[in-house]
Amino acid sequence: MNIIGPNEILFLLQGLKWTILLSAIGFVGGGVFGLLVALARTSNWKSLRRTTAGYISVFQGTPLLMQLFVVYYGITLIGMEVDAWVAVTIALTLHASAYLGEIWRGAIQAVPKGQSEAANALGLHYVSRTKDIILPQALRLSLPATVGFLVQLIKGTSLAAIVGFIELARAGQIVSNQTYKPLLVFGIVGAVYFVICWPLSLYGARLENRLAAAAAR
Amino acid sequence: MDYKLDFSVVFDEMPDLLLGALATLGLALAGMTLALIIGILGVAARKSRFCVLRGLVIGFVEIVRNTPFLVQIFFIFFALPMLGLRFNPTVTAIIALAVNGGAYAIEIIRGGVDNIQKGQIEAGLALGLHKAQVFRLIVLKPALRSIYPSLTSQFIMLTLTSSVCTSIAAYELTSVAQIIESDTFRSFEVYFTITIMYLIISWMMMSMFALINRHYFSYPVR
Amino acid sequence: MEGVEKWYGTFHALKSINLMVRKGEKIVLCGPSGSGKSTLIRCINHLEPFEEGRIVVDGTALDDSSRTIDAVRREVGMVFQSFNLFPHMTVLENCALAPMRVRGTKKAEAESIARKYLERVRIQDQADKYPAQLSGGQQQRVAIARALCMEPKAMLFDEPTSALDPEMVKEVLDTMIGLARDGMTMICVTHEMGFARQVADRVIFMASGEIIEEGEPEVFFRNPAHARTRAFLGEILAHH
Amino acid sequence: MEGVEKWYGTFHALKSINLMVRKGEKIVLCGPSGSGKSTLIRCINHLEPFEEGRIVVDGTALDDSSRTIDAVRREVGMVFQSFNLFPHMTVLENCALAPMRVRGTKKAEAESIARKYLERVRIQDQADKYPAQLSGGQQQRVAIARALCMEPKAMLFDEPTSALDPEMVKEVLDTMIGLARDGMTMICVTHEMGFARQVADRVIFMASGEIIEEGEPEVFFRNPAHARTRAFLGEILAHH
Amino acid sequence: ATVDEVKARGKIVVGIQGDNRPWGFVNSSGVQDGYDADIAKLFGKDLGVEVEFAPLAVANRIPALVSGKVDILFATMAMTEERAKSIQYSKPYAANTISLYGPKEKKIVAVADLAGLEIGVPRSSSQDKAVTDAVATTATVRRFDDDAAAIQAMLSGQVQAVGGNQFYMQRLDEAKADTYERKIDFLTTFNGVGTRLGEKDWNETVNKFLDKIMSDGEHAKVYEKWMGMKPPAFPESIPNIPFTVK
Ligand SMILES: Nc1ncnc2c1ncn2[C@@H]1O[C@H](COP(=O)(O)OP(=O)(O)OP(=O)(O)O)[C@@H](O)[C@H]1O
Ligand SMILES: Nc1ncnc2c1ncn2[C@@H]1O[C@H](COP(=O)(O)OP(=O)(O)OP(=O)(O)O)[C@@H](O)[C@H]1O
Ligand SMILES: [Mg+2]
Ligand SMILES: [Mg+2]
Repeated sequence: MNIIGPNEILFLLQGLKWTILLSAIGFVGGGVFGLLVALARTSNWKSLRRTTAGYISVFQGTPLLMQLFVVYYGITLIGMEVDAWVAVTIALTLHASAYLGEIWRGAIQAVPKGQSEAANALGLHYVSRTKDIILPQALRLSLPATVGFLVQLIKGTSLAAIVGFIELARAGQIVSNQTYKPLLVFGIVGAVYFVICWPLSLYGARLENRLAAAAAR
Repeated sequence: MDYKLDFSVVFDEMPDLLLGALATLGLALAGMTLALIIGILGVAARKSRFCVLRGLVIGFVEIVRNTPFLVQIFFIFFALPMLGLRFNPTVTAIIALAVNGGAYAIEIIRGGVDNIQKGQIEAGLALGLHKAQVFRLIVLKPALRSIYPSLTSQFIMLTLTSSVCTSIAAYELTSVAQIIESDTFRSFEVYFTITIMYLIISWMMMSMFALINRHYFSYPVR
Repeated sequence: MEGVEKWYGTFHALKSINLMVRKGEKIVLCGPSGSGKSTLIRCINHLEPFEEGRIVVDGTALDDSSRTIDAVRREVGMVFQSFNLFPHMTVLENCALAPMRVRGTKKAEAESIARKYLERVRIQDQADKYPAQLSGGQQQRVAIARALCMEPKAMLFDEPTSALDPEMVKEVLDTMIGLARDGMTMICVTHEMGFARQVADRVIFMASGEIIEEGEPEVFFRNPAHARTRAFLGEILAHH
Repeated sequence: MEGVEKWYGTFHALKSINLMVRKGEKIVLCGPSGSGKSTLIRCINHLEPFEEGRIVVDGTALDDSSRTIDAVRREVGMVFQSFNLFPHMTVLENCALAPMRVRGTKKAEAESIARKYLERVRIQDQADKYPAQLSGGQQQRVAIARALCMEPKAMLFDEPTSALDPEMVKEVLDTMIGLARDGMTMICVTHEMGFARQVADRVIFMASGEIIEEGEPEVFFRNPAHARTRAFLGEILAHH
Repeated sequence: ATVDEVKARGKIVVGIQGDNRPWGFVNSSGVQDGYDADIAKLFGKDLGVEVEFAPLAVANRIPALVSGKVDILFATMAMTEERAKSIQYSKPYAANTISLYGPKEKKIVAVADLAGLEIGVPRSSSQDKAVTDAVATTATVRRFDDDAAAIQAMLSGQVQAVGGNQFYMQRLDEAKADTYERKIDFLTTFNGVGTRLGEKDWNETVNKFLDKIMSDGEHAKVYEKWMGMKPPAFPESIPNIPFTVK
C-alpha cells in the first residue's frame, strides 16, 4: 500500500477523467452563455449592457471557490434538487461565461467599424450581421485569449476538490495520504496538469504571434 | 425542505469575518508585492546574457502557469518539508501567492518591456548609462505603465485565489468562514456573505490600483 | 431630401440640406475635408441618424423604424473609401451574402448573380480568392460588385478611389463610368474632377455642413460663383 | 577611424571606412538611404559593434570591453532622428539623469547644469513639462541639451531634423549652428544642404557602405567629382 | 422525499463519506465501500430499494441532508447536542474514540502539555470540536479539509499532533512505523443515522431497521469486518440527543 502502483495511477486517471469532463462542461456551458453575455454587452440597449457589465464584474470580482460554494448550497434553496456535479457545472458555467463574455466583448469591439457599416449598408439584419460578419472575425481575434482562458478553467476545476469532487487534484491528495509520498504524488499530479495545459498554452501563444504578424502586415 | 435563510448568525460573527478579510488583504498585498519583485527580477533575468538563467526563468514561468494553484500550495506545504523546507501556513500562503503571481507578472511585464522602442534603450546607452541602469531608469516605468491594466487584473485574480489557502489551514477570510459554517451549519448564508466581502475587497483593490496609476503613471503620452 | 439637420453632440454637421436627385441622375459631391460630405450620404441610407428634416428615397420616407430603413438599404447600394470587404469570405461569398440573407435568394442563384456582377466589374476570375489576396483596385471593384448584387436603384460612393494607389484609380473609375453609362442613379463623393466632368449631371460643393453651390460640371468648373468654391478648386487642381 | 568593416549577417554595411576628424571640426555626412550613414556614426559610440578595423576617440581605442565603451560614450553625445526623450521624466529630469547616474554628480548640481544647457537651447521655461507636452522641434532641442549636459567633447547627429514639421526645422538647425560656432566637434548626418554650406568643414558622401567623395562644402556642392554624387545632389536639391 | 416516495421511486440517495476509510470511502475500483456503505446497503435491502451513494466532504454532510440533496446520512455522524439541533439522529450504530496522536519522542500526557503546539484536525469533525474544547486558546488548532490533509500535515511536520479517531493509529503506523502513538483520549462518541428534523417516518423506519440487524447478527458481522472488533455496548439514551422524533 506504500508504493505508487497501477491502482494508484488508475485512481489518478479516474480523477483526470473528471477534470477533463468538468473542464469540457464548463467550457461548453461558459461558451454558450459567454456568447450571450458578449452580445448583450455590445448591444444597443443600455440597460442590457449595464446588467451584463454588473454580471461580469461580480463573477470576476469573487473567487471561483466562493462561486462553487454559493451555487452548491444556494441552488437547493430555490427549490431545485441537484447533484454536486450539476452545481459544479453551473458554477463553472457562470464563472466561464463572465470571463469568456468579457474576452469576446473585446474582440467584437475590435472588429473594424467599417465591417458592420458595410453590412448595414447591404441591408443585412442583426442576426446575419452578427453571425456572418462580426462573430467569425471576432472569434478569430479572440482565439488566443480564449485558449488562454481554457487553461485557466482546467486549472480552476481543481477547486471542485474542495466541495468534495474526486477530480485530479483531490485524487492526488487521497493517493498522497495512502502512499505517504506527497512529494512524488503532487509532482505527478502537477506534471499531469502540465501535460494537458502546456500544449494549449503554446498553441495560444502561437496563435497570438500569428495574429500579431497578420496585423503587422 | 424547510430551510429558512437566517443571516443573523453570520452577522454575529462579523468581527471575526472582518479580521479574516483583513488577513486576506494582508496575504494578497504581501503576495502581490513579492510577485511584482519576482516579475521585475524575472524579466531582468529573462533579458540577461546568461542562457541558463533565461532557461530557468522560462521553465519557472511555464510550470507555474500550467499547473493549478491548489497543487502548488499543496506541494509547498506538504511536500517541501520532506526536503527540509518547512513554512507555517501563512508563510506558505504568501510564498505560493508570490510564486504564482510572479510567474504571471514575468510574462506580462516582459510584454511591456518588449514594446519599449529600441531608440529609448539606445538613447540611454548613448548617454553612457549601463545596461542595468537603462533597464531600471528608462525601460521599467514606461513598460509597467503600458501593461498596468493587465497586471492589476492579474493581481485581483491573485487576491481571489488566496481563498484557496484555506486548504492548508492558513488564516484568511475563507477559513474563518468555514469555521463559522461548521459551528452554525449556515453554509449558504456564510458563503454568500463572504462572497460579497470578496467583491468589496476586489473593488477596493481596483480603486487602490487606480490611485497608484494616477500617482505614478500620470505622465502624459502622445 | 428636405431641410435635413444633423448634430454630433453640439457640433452642427449638416445645416438644412435640400437636395433632389432624379432617377438616373449622377451627382458628384465635393468640398473640403470635414465639410459633411460623408455625413450627408451616410444619412441617405441611415448609417447616421439625423435630427431634423425628411429624406425620401424612391417614395419611402426614412423614419427611425427598421422597416423603412431596411426598405431603403435594399434599394441603395454603398461603396466605402476603405472597401470594407469581409475578410473571412471569398470574393464570391462577399457578393452572394446579401442576396441570400436579405432577399432570401437560394445559394446557387445568389452565386450566379454574384458571378454576373463580378463579370461586370471584370474580376470574375478572382471569385474564389480572399480579399487580402487582391490589390486595392480589385478590392474596390469587388465592393462595387457586392453592392450591385442587391440590384439597387441607386448607388452611393464615398471617396471610392482615395485609398488607392494612383495606378489603380483608373480601373475603378472606369468601372464607375460604365455604371453611369448604364443609367444607374449615383451620388458620388470624389475629388476626381476628370470623372466629374465626364459623367456628372450636377456637381455639388459643400463646406461647413452646407451646400454652397451646385451646377452642371462645365459651368461649375469654369465659372464657380463662390469664392470658397474657387479657392477649393484651385487647390485640388494644383495637386494634379 | 581606420579600415572599419561591418556586416549585418551576410550584408556588408560598411566597407573599409577611413575617417579622421580633428578636434573642433564639423563634418556633414550625406548619401542615399541605406548607404550606411547611421551605421557609421552608431559605430563611433559603439551602439553597433563592428567586425574589423579600429576606432579611436580622443586617444581611446574602442574595443569590446565595457571600460572603453563607457569612456567613449561619456565623451561623445548623440542626437537621434526620433528624439528618444524619456517620456516618464520631465525635461529637467531627462537632462539631469546622465550627469547624476554616470558622473555621480549631486542632484542639485546636475539640475543646475541641466538648466544651463536648456537655456543654451532656449527652452528653459519648459523644464518642468513632460516630453509629450512639447512640439517636435522643442523635443529635439531638449535632446540636444540632454546630450550637452554630459559636456561631451564631440556630438553625433543622425538626421536630427527629418522627423520634424518644416516650421520646426529652423529652430533646431539654429541651435546646431550656435553649437558649431562655439567650437563643438560635430558629425552630422543630414540632408539640409543650407546647414552643410553654413557650418561644415567637410562634407562626406557615402553610398553602399563606402565613402565615395569628400571635400569642403563649396567645392563639394559646386563641383562634385563623382556621377553618383551629382545624381544624389540633383535629387535632393530638386526637393527644395 | 418521504419514505413512501422513496419506495415508490425505488431508489434512496444516501449521503456518505467518500474518503474516510474504513467508514465510507471510494475504493480503488471507484466503488463506494466501507462500514457505512455496507449498513446502508442492508437498509436499502430492507426497504426494497436501490441505493445511490452521494460522497460528501465532512463539512457538507448536514447541509446536503437539510437541503434535500440526500435522503439520509450514513456518514459517520458523531452524535452531538449541537448537531442534534439541525438533524434528527437515530439510535447509535457505531462508536468512535477521539484521541490525540503525536510523535513518540514528544512528551504529551495531559492537555496541559499541549500548550504552544500546533494541532491538526479535519475541519468540522468531532475531533475538531473535542480538541478545540480541550485546548481552548493555549494551542493553535489548524483545521484542514479532511482526515487525509490532517494526517499529511503531521507526517510533513506541519503540526506536532493531530486529533483523530481510532483508525488514525493504523494509518500513522503504515506511514512511519513506530513513530507515533496515542497520547490522550478525549471522548468516545457514537454515530447515528441522520435524517431531517421532524420527519417521523424516516426516524422510525431507521430505528426499526437498526433493532433488526442488531438482533439478527448482521450488524456485528459488518462491524467486525470493518472495525476489527466486536461492537461495544451502545447507550440507551444520551442527554439532549433524542433518538426518536417526539
Ligand atoms: N462620429 C462623429 N462624431 C463627432 N463628429 C463627427 C463624427 N463623424 C464626423 N464628425 C464631424 O462631422 C464633420 C463632417 O464629417 P464628414 O466625415 O462628413 O466630412 P467629409 O466632408 O466627409 O470629410 P472628408 O473629406 O475628410 O471625408 C467633421 O467635422 C467631423 O469632425
Ligand atoms: N539591424 C540591422 N540588421 C540588418 N541590416 C541592417 C540593420 N540596420 C541597418 N541595416 C542595413 O544596413 C544598411 C545601412 O543602414 P543605415 O541605417 O546605416 O543606412 P542610412 O544611410 O542611415 O539610411 P537612411 O538614410 O535611410 O537612414 C541598410 O541597407 C540597412 O538595410
Ligand atoms: Mg468623408
Ligand atoms: Mg539612417
